[in-house]
Amino acid sequence: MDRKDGIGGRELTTKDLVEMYRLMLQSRCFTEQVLVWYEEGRLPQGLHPSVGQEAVGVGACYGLGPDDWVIPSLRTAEAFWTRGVTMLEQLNAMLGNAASVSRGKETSHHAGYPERGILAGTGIVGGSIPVAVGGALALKMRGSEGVMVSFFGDGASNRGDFHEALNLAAVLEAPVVFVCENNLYAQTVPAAVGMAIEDIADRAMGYGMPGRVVDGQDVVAVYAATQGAVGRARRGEGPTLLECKTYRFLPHYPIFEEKRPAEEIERWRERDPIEMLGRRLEEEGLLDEQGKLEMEEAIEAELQEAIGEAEGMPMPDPQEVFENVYREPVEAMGL
Amino acid sequence: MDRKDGIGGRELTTKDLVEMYRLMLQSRCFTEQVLVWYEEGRLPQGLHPSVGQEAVGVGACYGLGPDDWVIPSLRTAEAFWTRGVTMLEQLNAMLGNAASVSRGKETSHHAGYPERGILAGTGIVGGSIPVAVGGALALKMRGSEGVMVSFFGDGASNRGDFHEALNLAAVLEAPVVFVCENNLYAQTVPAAVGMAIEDIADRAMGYGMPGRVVDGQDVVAVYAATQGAVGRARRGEGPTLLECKTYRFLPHYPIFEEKRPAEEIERWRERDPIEMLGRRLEEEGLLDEQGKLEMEEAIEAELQEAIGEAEGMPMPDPQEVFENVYREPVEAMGL
Amino acid sequence: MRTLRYNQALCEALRQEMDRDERVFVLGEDIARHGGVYRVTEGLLERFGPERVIDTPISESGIVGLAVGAALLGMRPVVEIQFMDLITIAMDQIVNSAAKARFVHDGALHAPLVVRTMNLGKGTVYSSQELEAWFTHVPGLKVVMPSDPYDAKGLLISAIRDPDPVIFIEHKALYRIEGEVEEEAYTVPLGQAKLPREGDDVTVVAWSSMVGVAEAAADSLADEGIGVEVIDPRTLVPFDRERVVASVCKTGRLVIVHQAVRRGGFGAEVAAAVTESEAFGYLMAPIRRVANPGVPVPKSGALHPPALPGEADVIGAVRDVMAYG
Amino acid sequence: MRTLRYNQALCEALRQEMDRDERVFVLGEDIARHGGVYRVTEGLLERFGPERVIDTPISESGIVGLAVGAALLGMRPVVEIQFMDLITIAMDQIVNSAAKARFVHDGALHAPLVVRTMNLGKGTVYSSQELEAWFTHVPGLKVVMPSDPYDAKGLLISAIRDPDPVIFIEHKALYRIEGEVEEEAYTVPLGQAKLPREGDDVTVVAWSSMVGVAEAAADSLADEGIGVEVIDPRTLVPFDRERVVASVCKTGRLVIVHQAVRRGGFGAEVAAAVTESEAFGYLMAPIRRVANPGVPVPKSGALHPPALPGEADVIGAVRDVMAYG
Ligand SMILES: Cc1ncc(C[n+]2csc(CCOP(=O)(O)OP(=O)(O)O)c2C)c(N)n1
Ligand SMILES: Cc1ncc(C[n+]2csc(CCOP(=O)(O)OP(=O)(O)O)c2C)c(N)n1
Ligand SMILES: [Mg+2]
Ligand SMILES: [Mg+2]
Repeated sequence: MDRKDGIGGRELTTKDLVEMYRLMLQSRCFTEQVLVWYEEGRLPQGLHPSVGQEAVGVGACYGLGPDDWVIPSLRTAEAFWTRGVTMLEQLNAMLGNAASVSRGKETSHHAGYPERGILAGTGIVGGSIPVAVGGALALKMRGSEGVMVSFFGDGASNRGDFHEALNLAAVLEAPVVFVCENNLYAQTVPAAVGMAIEDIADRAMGYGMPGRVVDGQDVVAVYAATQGAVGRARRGEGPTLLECKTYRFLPHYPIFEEKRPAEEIERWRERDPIEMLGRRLEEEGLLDEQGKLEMEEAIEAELQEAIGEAEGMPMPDPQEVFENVYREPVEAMGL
Repeated sequence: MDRKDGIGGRELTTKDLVEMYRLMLQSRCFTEQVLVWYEEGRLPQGLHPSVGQEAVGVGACYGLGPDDWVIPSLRTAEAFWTRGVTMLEQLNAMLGNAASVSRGKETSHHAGYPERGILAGTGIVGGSIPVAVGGALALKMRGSEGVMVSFFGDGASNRGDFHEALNLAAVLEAPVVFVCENNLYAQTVPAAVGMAIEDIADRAMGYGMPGRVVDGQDVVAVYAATQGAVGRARRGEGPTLLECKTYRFLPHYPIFEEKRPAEEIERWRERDPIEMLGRRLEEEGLLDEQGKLEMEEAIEAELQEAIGEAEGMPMPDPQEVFENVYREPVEAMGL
Repeated sequence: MRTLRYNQALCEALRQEMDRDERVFVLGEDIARHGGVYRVTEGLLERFGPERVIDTPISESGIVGLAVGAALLGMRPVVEIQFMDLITIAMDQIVNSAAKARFVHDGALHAPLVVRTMNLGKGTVYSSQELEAWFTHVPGLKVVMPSDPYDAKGLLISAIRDPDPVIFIEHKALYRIEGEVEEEAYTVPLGQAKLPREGDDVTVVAWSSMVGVAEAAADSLADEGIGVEVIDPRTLVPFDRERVVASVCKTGRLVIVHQAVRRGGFGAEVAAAVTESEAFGYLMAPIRRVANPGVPVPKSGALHPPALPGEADVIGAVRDVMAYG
Repeated sequence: MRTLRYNQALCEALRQEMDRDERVFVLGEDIARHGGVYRVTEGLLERFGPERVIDTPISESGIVGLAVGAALLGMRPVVEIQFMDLITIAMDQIVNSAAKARFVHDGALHAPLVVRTMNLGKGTVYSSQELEAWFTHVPGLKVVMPSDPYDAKGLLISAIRDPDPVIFIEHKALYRIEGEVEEEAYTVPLGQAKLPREGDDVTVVAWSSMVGVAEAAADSLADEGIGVEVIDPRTLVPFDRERVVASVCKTGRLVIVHQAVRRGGFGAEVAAAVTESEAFGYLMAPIRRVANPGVPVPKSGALHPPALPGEADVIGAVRDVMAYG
């Protein structure tokens, strides 16, 4: 049910709210633990922490169906969890072992899980926005009911590909929802240095599509806004740009020094999306302190088991690097 | 003197209006004659006729000073005339003779005349918009009062470079004026097929700069709007996007079949920029039929003389192709 | 067999593949209403409608990216990039989104798209660059360069049916040439060279618009008693290395001809591959490349002779390698 | 002389040139506040202020285009593109706006900009591509690839002072290596190779991060009694052809080493140029290339050995060419 103001989706049940809370919590636990393991040298790489931004990916993906597709940004870990990817799978991808979805060819944040409607994004910020439009067009051409959700950051919205993709989506009426995770920084460059506007949603007008500013810390608001846009897209009414205002509580990547104003970080930490939903669940008597603790313990248990299993996996055979460059083996190329 | 509404520039005198008329007329005569010569095989190439759009280039360049720079689009022949380039010079460029500004290396619509503040645009539609921003930034850094004017079409505004350039100009407060010649078509593709919006000026909002729709058939309106924007830029108030609504009366290039609706062409022909100014000049008693005729004759005479002179010029020495690839001769590159 | 022009042969390939497989669609600038600047998509809009024949805005990067997404989700897009110089805008989408899709998804997905583009040969400085070498350097891409109408049709059909991204490079100088073309749909396999001339003295490897130039040179040289074997690889990736190596083992002399700039051109790869191969021991003369000597292609025809390789250059190079030693 | 790390040497070059010439300015992503991901621009913001040290939005095409415009109107911009794979976005501006500016203006204007970028070697699939070959194929561009701190500083100063557009390619694997670097500003001329090892048996041409690998291989091979001459061309355009040809005339054997993909790599050009040269008559064995065998660089270290060339591969290739015939 979508209202005129772009708010949509079915009414969320208690179970839904608790599950959204769990997904965000899992994301937080996973990230924090991975960063420790990375520090300890137990993982060959870190990740781009989404701590603070969990509501965006969870809210936007919750309520998507099996025919829908997403392309996560480098930071949308939540898209994976919400689409059903397990922590074990992502740990396998980070370790690059033989059990990982790409058998070691690429890492977790560029992983694709086609059977769960996840396309891998490339490492080129903004580059997957036109790809998402093409995916949406294919869904439309094939007569699928599916919708594509494209995630990217504020920084990506300054790329030419953002412009070309949104314009193409509008003229082709592609069933795509653009979810901009505006966390106010592109690596170390403040959004205010990278653009002379406040709201990226304002760019939508230049393409002839609706643009909406969404509270990216409120998972229910993100859910409702995305569902509204998904509904429009499914009905053939074209694309929407959603700008989710959010903030990452940690630096861009572990090696980056924190230079953002402490008080800015503090201010945003007061709007921790997990705590915000947690408070509501508690107030409404849906999940108490004890319930949360048990949930966290369950996640931690799964995580510890997963790392053990992931580390126990064999590594891929080095010769596999020659597979899936082309359909044919590399030697068949002659040179 | 610039008014708040973006209308600016000094009051135009009779002499100015007559000169603007003459520049537009010269452009028309030149283009029509060149197309005939091209048909006859007398010129090795045609041009992208600006017939119908003359008010844009003339209005925008008229009133620019010696420190100002422009980058014409492939169709802004008027920028050359208004900045003082002669018909002989452009014919030399079209013939690729030894007297041409690039000694045969490139043709007229990609010609640069640095001493008259004209940078050559590349053949990549939209590619010179960021270059213009960089030029503007250089002017600012060097402490010049100069302003850069960047011309491009409606089609170019769908390129990623348009987006990146306008955004960069806004954040860097570069003294640049973007003049979009919206002639409703990109080659054969209607603007309405290429974008889902009516006014390209609306895109300005996404960058945090003013955007204005201008009557591109009214040379005085274009002059005033550009001067307003130039004034802003000169005062350090940053860039402006002007969208001049216009129309080309002829196909994109001689080889293209005319498939646009006849009645659309007819409708726009009623707003011929030369006739519009001509009527005003006549009504105000500034230039009569006789005066116009004499003007046209003078242009034709200059043109006929120019082609003779241009055709009499020697061709460049073929070995010159190795010059100005680098500062050093090509052989110095070793390979 | 009836004859068709190169552009008509391409158009027929598109039409027949679109008839056969409804996943195939075409998109690009001026390809629908106008039928393509070189008429390769003529009549397709009328036959297949605007959903499958799409005029796009000027957004080269965007439309290639879009085609990749559509290909990943089951379609078979054929994009037109109006000329090679414009592909410089779309390199990220080609190199990162298209070429690596199969690899990062470890084969669970792949990107069967075709990017059609054309080398114009002589245009302005900005429309004459021949950049095939770039694509050969990128694992994951196949590179096809037909030199006549028959191959144009058969290779385009192969490219469309190929499960990997293919850069399909046409040539303006070839659009009007005529040749025999079968009416039925047929494929010319990727990776098989052809030998339009056989000979024992010198191997000349040439592709695209240079094949005809090499043939003409071979014919002139035959009169001098020099037997030139002309090899047209037809596809640069995959490359029919065996055929070239075998020929050089026979002739002991190799001249490579392309219109692209010599430095860093694909001719260097051919020369290097031969030098690395068993043909090394048979080489009787230095390998020679006939190519653009390292300048932008100028607009003025007066400046063309040193910039653009022609028949005389090929003849000169063949004579040189014959005279060596 | 004091020692500096490669990235510090680069930083010093920028600082000294910005002190010397106020037309020089730097721009790129994360270069001002953060001092660059690899700290090459560290401290510049504090010294020169935000007008000359500019953090830009993520707009690779836009910022290179902007730098071209600024260069044409008298400035000396140094742009940073955070890693080579991203330059795929900026190819139009590099190839069309920058490389051809001098030509189309017939020298009345020129575009003295430097595009600094880095090959990362091993990152993800999307951050490990080494694409120097593309730029060598484009007339108008110079291509510089320093392999140690001394050259890094001297070549960057030369690049900044050079009147033509320069693609300046650093390497992640080199940023932390230390070496002696003069305190004063100095230039290392473009186009002059150096010979970190001399030897009579085999010539090994290697650049950037592969120079150290080649040196290590040479040292091991010396123990076997094989004299390897290692040549580091330092700049690919201009290229010190004479030095390489002279060496091959002496040794009769050539191995070329680069981390980029073999097919279409610049190694092919080196091989072809030598085969075309007077060195042809001296060649005693096929030329060998040690390079990526044609795969995207995978993320998992387990898959690296066949993908990334190393010392053992160089040693193997040298032994092969020694054993030939
Ligand atoms: C086109 C491109 N430029 C630069 C980079 C290097 N880089 C990686 S992440 C990043 C910042 C992205 O910012 P944003 O889009 O806001 O996403 P966020 O990291 O904030 O989630 C940059 C500059 C890149 N990967 N791609
Ligand atoms: C990036 C790019 N794509 C395509 C072309 C081929 N082309 C040349 S002019 C043109 C149309 C340009 O339309 P517009 O920007 O509206 O300018 P107009 O010709 O209408 O003045 C096209 C598609 C090109 N030169 N550059
Ligand atoms: Mg961000
Ligand atoms: Mg137009």
